Amino acid sequence: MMAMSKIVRTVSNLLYFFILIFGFYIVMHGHLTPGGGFQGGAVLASAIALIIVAHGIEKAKKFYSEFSLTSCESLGLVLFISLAFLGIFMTFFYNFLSPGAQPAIPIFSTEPPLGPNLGNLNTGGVIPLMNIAVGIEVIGGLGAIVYVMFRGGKK
Amino acid sequence: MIPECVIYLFLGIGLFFNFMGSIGLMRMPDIYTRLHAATKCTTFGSIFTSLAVIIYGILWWYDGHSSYAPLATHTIVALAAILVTNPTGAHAIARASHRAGVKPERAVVDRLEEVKLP
Amino acid sequence: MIGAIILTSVLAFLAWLFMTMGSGNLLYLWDLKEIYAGIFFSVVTGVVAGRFVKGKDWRMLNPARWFLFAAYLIGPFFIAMAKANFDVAYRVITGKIRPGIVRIRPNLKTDLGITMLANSITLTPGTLSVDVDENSGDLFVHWINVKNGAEEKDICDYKLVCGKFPDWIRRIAE
Amino acid sequence: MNVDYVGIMHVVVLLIVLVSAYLAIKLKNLLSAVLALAVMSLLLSLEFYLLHAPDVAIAEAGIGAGLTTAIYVLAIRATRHLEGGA
Amino acid sequence: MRNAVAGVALLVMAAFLFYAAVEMHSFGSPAYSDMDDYFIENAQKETGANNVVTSIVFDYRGFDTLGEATVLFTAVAGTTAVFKKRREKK
Amino acid sequence: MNYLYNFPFIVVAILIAMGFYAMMFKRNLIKIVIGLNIVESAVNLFLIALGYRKGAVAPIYTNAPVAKGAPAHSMVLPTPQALTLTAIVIGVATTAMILSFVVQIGKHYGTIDAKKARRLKG
Amino acid sequence: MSDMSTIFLITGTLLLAYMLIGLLRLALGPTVGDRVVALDTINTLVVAGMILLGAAFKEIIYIDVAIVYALLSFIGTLYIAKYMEGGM
Repeated sequence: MMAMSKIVRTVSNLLYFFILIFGFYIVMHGHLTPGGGFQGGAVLASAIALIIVAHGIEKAKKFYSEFSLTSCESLGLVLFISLAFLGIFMTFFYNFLSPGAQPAIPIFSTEPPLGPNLGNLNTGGVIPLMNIAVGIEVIGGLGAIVYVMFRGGKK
Repeated sequence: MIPECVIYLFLGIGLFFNFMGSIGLMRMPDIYTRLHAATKCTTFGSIFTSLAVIIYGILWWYDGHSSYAPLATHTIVALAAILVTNPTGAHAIARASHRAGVKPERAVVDRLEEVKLP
Repeated sequence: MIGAIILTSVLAFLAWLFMTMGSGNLLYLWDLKEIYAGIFFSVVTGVVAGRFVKGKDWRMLNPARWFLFAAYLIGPFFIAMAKANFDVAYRVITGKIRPGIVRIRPNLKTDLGITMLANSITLTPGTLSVDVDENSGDLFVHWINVKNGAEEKDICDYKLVCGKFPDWIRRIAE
Repeated sequence: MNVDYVGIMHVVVLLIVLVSAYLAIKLKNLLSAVLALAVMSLLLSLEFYLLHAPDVAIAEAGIGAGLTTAIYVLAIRATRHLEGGA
Repeated sequence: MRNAVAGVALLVMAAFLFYAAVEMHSFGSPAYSDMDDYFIENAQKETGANNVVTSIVFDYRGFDTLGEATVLFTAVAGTTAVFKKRREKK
Repeated sequence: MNYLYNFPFIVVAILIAMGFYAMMFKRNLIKIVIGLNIVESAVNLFLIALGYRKGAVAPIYTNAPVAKGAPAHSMVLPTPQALTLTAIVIGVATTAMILSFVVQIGKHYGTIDAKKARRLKG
Repeated sequence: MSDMSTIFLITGTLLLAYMLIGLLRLALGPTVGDRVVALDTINTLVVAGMILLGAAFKEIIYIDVAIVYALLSFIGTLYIAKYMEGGM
């Protein structure tokens, strides 16, 4: 399995960390700007696909394994379900951190003002945490798809 | 007044070069020359249209809307992404089609044909 | 290894700061929560992506090189790019071409230098980098209008093809 | 003069979507069909953008730009030597 | 023969689709939107998220998202199972 | 009368018809998957176009230029967007699964022509 | 700052019209490489158009879509290029 040319590899190494930090930006700001766990996870999985195609599967095997990607996926799903279970004293999927929740927990529960506000990361109750959980799941899932198809489909 | 004229000028330049890129995509004879036209002209035109938006955003920011700063900064990020990825993509396509056996049309010299690279 | 992780983290944190500019009141630009989140995710990015940055790239942290790079982008590169576009527009309209693939030897050592040169060549007058020899660093350039006499030599003089770019890039990246 | 530019954009974008979907079905070469599908996804994302759905536009962009093309190309690679493959 | 029947079926389906599309309520003015108006007015107060779409995905309709996450998990599990690496003999 | 009258819905109808044509009459299995993908995209477009409101903005309060009183009727409907959002990610995963089945069919039968693979049993 | 949405909208519409030319090359192109070039051109035009539309709608948060496209369209191009050169 050949790697691509030197120019492509260098640009991929440069772009890799930028795509990662941009994906984290999309996941973290999911409740403020367009984005969220699904979109950010897709962007991060594309970063994995970029490394696999630029360096070839032989080198990418050192950095990712099928086990790590699929366990990432399982971890995300488990986190998501347990976040849903944490609100079980009211109902399943109860947003127990939100501004209107009854036993008020003063973290993540600022009520955002109407109008332009970009920096209020600590709003939204459990929504940012669920974004992160779903993001982990989507990274693992889509990354595992590309990894496995790249490794196995050769003939 | 002057900034608006600059914005109009930049939009005009961007439109002209994007048009040239699209026309070159149709008129040129083979894939390498098409890559010349498409990559250079569309990148240059997009730089100018993005510069117009950046100037617009900075003026808006300067007018006191501090939370409108991302219009300029995010456009700069998109512009940097275009500037890095476009020529690299063109290089990848050119290399792949040379390896796939597409000869440059009307070529006077082809040194790459003589040295077989791995 | 540790150095590469720290370098990547710092770069990622700068990118994060640039993207979240205008979100709060710290220095009129940033919000404190954004900075905490940025530090956390920069460290994660550094741990994940650190091994793809080579150790030699430390030299790019020198600010003098950044200023040189900015000067290069605004000065000769932009002028050459403008010229390139008028050149291509002329050739699109008239259809006058004399293409060929020539070999040049810029004598650049680092990967970053070769990459910058290849991308500059792609965006400037009448040239498109097609392939690169991994061992010697030679570039194969598709030239839309081969000058008379340039096609006979085995290795073409790089001054004909891309002007003074290799000298600039040697100063920036090596 | 009061022209509805956004309406014109809707019409042009949807026309390009139609033509590229037609090409994706019509082209014999499977790789070309995948390229046409990528163009369709790209213009569909622009259409979502025009319909004020930036969330969906980002999802379509992130999926359609890289991953869908990658998966199709990998599947074509695995079946190209077969009869009926491209 | 089979192709002809299938073609006629396709044409009939396309005609019905076209008729339905023409007879739809006009583009740009949705007919019933009570639930969405409720979400738009109250989402920011109740959940504290600025993005209404995200608050619907993760709060009001969390069960849907749970189901979709499970479908995603199953699809990935299916793909990895199909391409499972065969154990090589040592 | 708006000249844009229901044009997106008509496009959706044509796209669905084209996708079904590819699924019914093409013989290559990958072409069939492409047809399925087109139908899926058309349904996504239909849902989003259904929730569009003329002259409205996206349902995001960050930077939304709405008056404090009644922001409803000035934002597009959010629920179809929320449905479509997850459907897109699910769509790529299921497409990958179908394509992996196609690859397995090719390995097993030695062809990815639908008719021949149907004839060769076993 | 006067309202400049209209000029941005006009520019975006013209960029869309250029996309039709790229589409013609996508339909005609004799080899796969020509079609990839057309895809690349349409990509760049769409990114430029998205930036212009974000300025025209005065929705700064829309620019994120353009960044995602500018970053990720490269990956699809790389996959197709790698398949074309026979390295896979």
